[in-house]
Amino acid sequence: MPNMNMVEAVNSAIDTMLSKDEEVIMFGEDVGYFGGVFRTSDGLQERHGKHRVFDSPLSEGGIAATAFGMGINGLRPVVEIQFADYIFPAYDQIVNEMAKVRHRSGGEFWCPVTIRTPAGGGIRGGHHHSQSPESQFTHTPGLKVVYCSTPYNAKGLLISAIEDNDPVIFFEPKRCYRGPFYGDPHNVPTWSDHPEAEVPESHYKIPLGEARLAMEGDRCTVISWGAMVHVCEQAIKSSGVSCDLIDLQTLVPWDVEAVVKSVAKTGRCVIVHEAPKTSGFGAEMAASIQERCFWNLESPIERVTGWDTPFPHTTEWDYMPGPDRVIAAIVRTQED
Amino acid sequence: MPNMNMVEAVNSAIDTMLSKDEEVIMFGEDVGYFGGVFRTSDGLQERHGKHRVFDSPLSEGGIAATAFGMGINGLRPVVEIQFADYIFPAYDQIVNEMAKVRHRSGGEFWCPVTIRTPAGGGIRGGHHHSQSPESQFTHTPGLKVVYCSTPYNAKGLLISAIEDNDPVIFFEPKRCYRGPFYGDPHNVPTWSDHPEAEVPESHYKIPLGEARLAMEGDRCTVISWGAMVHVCEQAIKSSGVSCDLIDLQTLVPWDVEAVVKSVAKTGRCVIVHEAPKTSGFGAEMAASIQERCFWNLESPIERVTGWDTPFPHTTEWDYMPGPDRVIAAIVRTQED
Amino acid sequence: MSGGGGVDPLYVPDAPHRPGDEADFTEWPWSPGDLGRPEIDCDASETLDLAEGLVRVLGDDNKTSGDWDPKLSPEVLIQGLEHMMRLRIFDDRMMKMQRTGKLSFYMRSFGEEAVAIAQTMALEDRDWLFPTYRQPGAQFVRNRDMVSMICHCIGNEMDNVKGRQMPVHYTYKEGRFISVSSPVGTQFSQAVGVALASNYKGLDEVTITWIGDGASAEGDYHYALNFASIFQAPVILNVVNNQWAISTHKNFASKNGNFAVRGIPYGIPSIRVDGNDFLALYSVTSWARDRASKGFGPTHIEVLTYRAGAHSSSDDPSRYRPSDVHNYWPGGDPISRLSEHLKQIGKWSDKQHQELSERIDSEVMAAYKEAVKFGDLANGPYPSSDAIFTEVYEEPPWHLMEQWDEMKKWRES
Amino acid sequence: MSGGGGVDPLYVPDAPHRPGDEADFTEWPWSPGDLGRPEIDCDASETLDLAEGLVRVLGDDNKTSGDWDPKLSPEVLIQGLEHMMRLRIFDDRMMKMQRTGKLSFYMRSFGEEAVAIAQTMALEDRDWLFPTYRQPGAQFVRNRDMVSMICHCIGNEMDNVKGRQMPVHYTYKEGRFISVSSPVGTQFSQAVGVALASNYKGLDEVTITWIGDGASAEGDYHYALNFASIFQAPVILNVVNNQWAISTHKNFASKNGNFAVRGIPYGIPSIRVDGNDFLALYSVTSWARDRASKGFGPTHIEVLTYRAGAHSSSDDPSRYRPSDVHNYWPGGDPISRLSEHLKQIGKWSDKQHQELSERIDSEVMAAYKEAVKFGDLANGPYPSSDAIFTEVYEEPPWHLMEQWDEMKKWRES
Ligand SMILES: Cc1ncc(C[n+]2csc(CCOP(=O)(O)OP(=O)(O)O)c2C)c(N)n1
Ligand SMILES: Cc1ncc(C[n+]2csc(CCOP(=O)(O)OP(=O)(O)O)c2C)c(N)n1
Ligand SMILES: [Mg+2]
Ligand SMILES: [Mg+2]
Repeated sequence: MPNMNMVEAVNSAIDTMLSKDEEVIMFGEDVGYFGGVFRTSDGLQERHGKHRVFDSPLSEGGIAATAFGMGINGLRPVVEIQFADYIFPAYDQIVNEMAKVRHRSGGEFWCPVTIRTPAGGGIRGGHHHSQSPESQFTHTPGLKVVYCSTPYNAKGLLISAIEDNDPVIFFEPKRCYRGPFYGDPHNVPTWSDHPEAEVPESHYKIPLGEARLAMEGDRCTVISWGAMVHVCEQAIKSSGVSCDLIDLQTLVPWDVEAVVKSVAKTGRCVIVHEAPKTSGFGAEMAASIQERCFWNLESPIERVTGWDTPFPHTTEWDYMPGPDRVIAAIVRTQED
Repeated sequence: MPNMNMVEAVNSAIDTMLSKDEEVIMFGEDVGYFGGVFRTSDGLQERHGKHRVFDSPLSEGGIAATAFGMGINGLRPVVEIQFADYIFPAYDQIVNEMAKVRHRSGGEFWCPVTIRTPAGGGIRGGHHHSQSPESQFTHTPGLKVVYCSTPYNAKGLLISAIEDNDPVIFFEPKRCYRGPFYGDPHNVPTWSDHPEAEVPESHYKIPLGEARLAMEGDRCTVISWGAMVHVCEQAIKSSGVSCDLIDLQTLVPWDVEAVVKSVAKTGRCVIVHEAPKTSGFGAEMAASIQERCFWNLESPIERVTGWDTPFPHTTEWDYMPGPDRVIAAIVRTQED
Repeated sequence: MSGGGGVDPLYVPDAPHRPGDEADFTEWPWSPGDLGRPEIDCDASETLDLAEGLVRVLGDDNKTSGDWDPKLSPEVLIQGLEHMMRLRIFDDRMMKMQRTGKLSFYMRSFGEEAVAIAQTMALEDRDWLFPTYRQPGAQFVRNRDMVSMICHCIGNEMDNVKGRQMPVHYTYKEGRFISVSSPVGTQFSQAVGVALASNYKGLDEVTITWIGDGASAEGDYHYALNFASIFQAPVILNVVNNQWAISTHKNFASKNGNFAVRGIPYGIPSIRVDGNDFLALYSVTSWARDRASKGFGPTHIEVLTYRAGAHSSSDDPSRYRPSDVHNYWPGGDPISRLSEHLKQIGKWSDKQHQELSERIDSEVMAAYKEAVKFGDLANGPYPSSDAIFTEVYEEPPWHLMEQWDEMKKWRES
Repeated sequence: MSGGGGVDPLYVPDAPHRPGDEADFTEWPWSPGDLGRPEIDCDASETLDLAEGLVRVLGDDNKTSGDWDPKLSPEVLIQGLEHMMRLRIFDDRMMKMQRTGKLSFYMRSFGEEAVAIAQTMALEDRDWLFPTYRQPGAQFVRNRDMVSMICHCIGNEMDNVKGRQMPVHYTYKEGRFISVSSPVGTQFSQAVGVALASNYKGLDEVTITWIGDGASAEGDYHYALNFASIFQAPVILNVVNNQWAISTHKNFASKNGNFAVRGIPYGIPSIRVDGNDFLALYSVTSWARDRASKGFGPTHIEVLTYRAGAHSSSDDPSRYRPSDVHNYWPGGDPISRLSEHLKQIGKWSDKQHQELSERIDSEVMAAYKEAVKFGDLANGPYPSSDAIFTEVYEEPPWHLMEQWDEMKKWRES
């Protein structure tokens, strides 16, 4: 099986779907001739034609609206928002329109659009190239929300998203495009030799709504998504505490079975995400887990998250949650 | 002291501030000549002049952007978004711009804008005139988020919001404009004779960040905001359980002291809001409370919320949380 | 040119007339003469006179004239007249239902009946309609059953939207009439995507959409013109300038009062048409359809009309404009104008008009009676609240299933 | 007119030249002759020739001509030349710093140096500048100290943005240069608010703002033109059409390649100006300032120029356009053109140019050396990470205080 980094895996997923299904079409800023600022659509225009993979005007609202219209008229558009920070001009089209059209039309129209967007920090992007706005989409019924973490799940989840008949917001942790991120900015590994970078060339799916058990243990459940999954892996290894590591993969709908089963077993839980703490998706996870596993819990559910501030540029490593903070949280859950 | 309904109280707050401070200016769709579709600015243009209270083009994004520019250049704009459902075209200007300008400019520029908007259901508005999108603003550092519930706190909080030097999103529960809402659509009281409808004509403030203890008890803490505060009051009375009822008033920053003190006392907690459950602000409250009061909790924190679906039209009473659901949640917290 | 002479405190426009004033429409762009009908492959710049002027076919003498005369048969005209009369009578009935609490809210098309009806009649049945709440009349053209329309407005058991949206938020896929959404403007940019999908599939289908003068200030208006022109979408983009956005006059939407010309710098041929002139509307729309269908891309149309009634059943326009103002609109009334024309050419009479009116009235009444059998808002029955949970997603995920169960428990208690 | 002849699969434009092609600028709007300079209280419609044509003062013979000649003194021209040269030398130094890891990222103004410099020189010091990342040169005009600019780009201890934003996101309130934000377009509509606030306060202050050809597709562009025209804001709205938005050619931003004309239907006088002609830029901007200051409202300007360099230090334009393309730009280079003009009028020599260049070079070098004393990105020191928590709000609320304490604990561990 070929080894792919996450950029290649994303590219391969779109390529696979463009080949398989004529209804699939891709557009966004700089994705056509150039192949995307992160190269995720490199070569796709040449391979599939200018009418299937093309550049769009610099307008996220227009991109979302156009995708909406194509979606309700039988296509399956995959659009790119160049940075997740720039998805907000499209927010109305996403939360008021895409999310509700199936319901509002009594099922007459639906919108099988996939919105892909690179998210998260760690590339010195400052406050407008580092945000991780997933939770701002999880509150809107009608949307599915996915956050990949490895080349393997990037491709499998993206194919599922494209084939899904509901709108899916698909976050890609840009910090992990070229390698996993273990929290040390000075040690930058690539994906080569990583088992999760063995990616089939062909079509395969990872079902939306299913979590991935990335590590198994019995003293604590660590739940994360995106780049932080690797930070958690690192932290668990260093902590010496035996932990389940749940890579949530899909945030809406999230895998309640996997989570409840694990917390029922471990009685302890740490949730880790990059986005600010207040009303991050960790809040929903913690609230739900205490509802469902209250009598199993031996200690408070911990959240390790970005601060409730904009994302900084120079001092981003004081912002991004690192293994030390995760270790400390795991240890705290063991104390009581 | 005069008795005012919530429309009059909001009007009085803006009127007071227009009189007090020349830097205050108000605009929005239909707010000028006509006085607003809910009449909250009735008479204000005539009283203060067309250049201080005026209609704007039908463009929420443009309204927010214009307010931003006025705000950083020394004015204190109060703008109205006609329905909270229509705030999303302005979302980028609010979360990427207003929220971050003080920080991104090293304190050189700031944005003392107040965005008022009628929110919530109960007026047969269907899915685009009923949403309560407060939690979608609570995740963004730099914004303050307020939700009033009575004429008295509407005026006092609104004056604080206008005088605040940070951007404030100010939600008004439209269902309560003309009377409190106890959950029974067939019994529609007005504000007259209600103690919280005694509103001073003059200037007064309710500090942002402070909750209101609406009822006092010792067996359970019920936390709510907006229209649901009255539903909770009704529910508590009917439940026969002695409860603290905390009207949060400000969601960001929320009153941690009041909440922790109460839950530490009661050991039980129910959070009630109209917005959908997943990633509603109830999630943040539950997550934070279990972090801070874990050892006090005698039972899981309950959330009573709108469903994770769009807001319906004909069957809205099967959507809106009513006293029965709150009572059942209170009772459940007492069981264990 | 206003302004001048130093710094004034913030300039704010006003409406030309307010309650108590006399209505005044001097700025109405009286057609200076007949305007030419360009080739369908014309450049945007060749349409400047059409955008600055006003395409009319029906003159004040009720006669047709000029290149734009679509030369429709009397049968087609009578059909159009009938649809418009039906819409007006239907609207009046619905308002009565609203006033008696049988439905929650209503929005009439009063004074604007010609817009969607003439324009839809000028299209093919396979063309897509992406309307606002002010174009329900298109459904009559596409043969939608009135009973089902009324059931939607009530939100009863037979509502195909299942009580989820407010009245007038129709959807009718069979007639290619796409679901109306409350946030104004969103459909305008979406329609470009609909059109491009038809194009991508190689189908000869055109999409038509409408936006209000007020809503043209939303970003979606700009997105639509931009994307449509860049990708040459087969789309007809109409700005329905009915002078008002609730209480806000179009002076807050356009400094110079002309919406049509905005299309030209985008490279989109643009036309202003008398929105109360059935024939002109039909003709301009046919032209635009032909153009789109032959691969020449979008057309931008300003439909100049007047919102004769209130914005909605919640609105009281006498608070912000003279109450009789619409009687002074130089474009007159679309129904009278078409019927006068038909009389003029000897194909219609007061008696026929009266009879048709009565026939429609009893049809509407019958439909109304049929519809309320399935429930009205005051008395029910209502659609099952199970509809809250269905079709949020293709399949309800676990958390919706859980909440659905909980809802059922409460419903049954 | 493209298109035609039936349904093609989705039309997508392209750039006029790609790597390997020969550059081709035949569509450049050669000024057909001198264009008139209208009165400042003119109507938008009177500016159509200015919007469709191209205002130039400096001809290909390096001589000035026409009504738009601002007749600036040689001192002012030399001042402008110096600012432009400083910007180019500064940019080159910063790129070197970026390549050696001393700063994280950089964006040059290469080829566009005249834009912000000439335009800002044409304004009063009390006027507000609301730029994008492509107008840092305005700061030289407002006397900003280079050391503080470099410290910002490094994001070191002396960065007045405290390491919070990426390089080139300057803010300089003393010079009324408003904080640059990454989301493109947002400043354009905000600037209208800034201008209206000045107006409201009765101050004779004008606001100028810029947006890219690419970013003009955002909703903010439409909001800006609409609000500015409706409320007659004293604002100068510039679209800097440098032909590219990263790899996306302006053919994806405008069908007919003209941005200037878009202002006219909004009722805003609109002008296209040669963005590499210092004198024309100065002149057009003075005219617009005069107009705004006298209460006649906004002006819309297309600045026609070419992004000679890469989009940013992360970009490699040879992947999407011929590498030498900018040498073929008919507008030439703004610095050469002004210096050739000065030579032409006998006020400048190669020797002076050389000397000035060397002086600036050493000034920049000195500033650079001074700036890195406060830290560079590779080696620190960095601003305190306490700056993460300050100025999020006027006062940090309790939850920020708590997290700040926690952060400190980690920082010290
Ligand atoms: C995004 C959004 N903002 C505000 C509203 C509230 N609203 C409903 S209709 C309307 C006026 C629309 O005016 P116009 O676009 O001219 O259409 P008309 O009603 O005249 O047909 C407003 C402000 C809305 N529905 N959507
Ligand atoms: C809202 C938003 N979307 C996307 C981007 C990413 N981006 C940064 S610059 C740029 C191109 C801008 O092109 P243009 O407006 O022509 O300005 P120029 O760089 O040519 O000066 C893009 C797409 C962004 N910063 N903001
Ligand atoms: Mg209107
Ligand atoms: Mg550009």
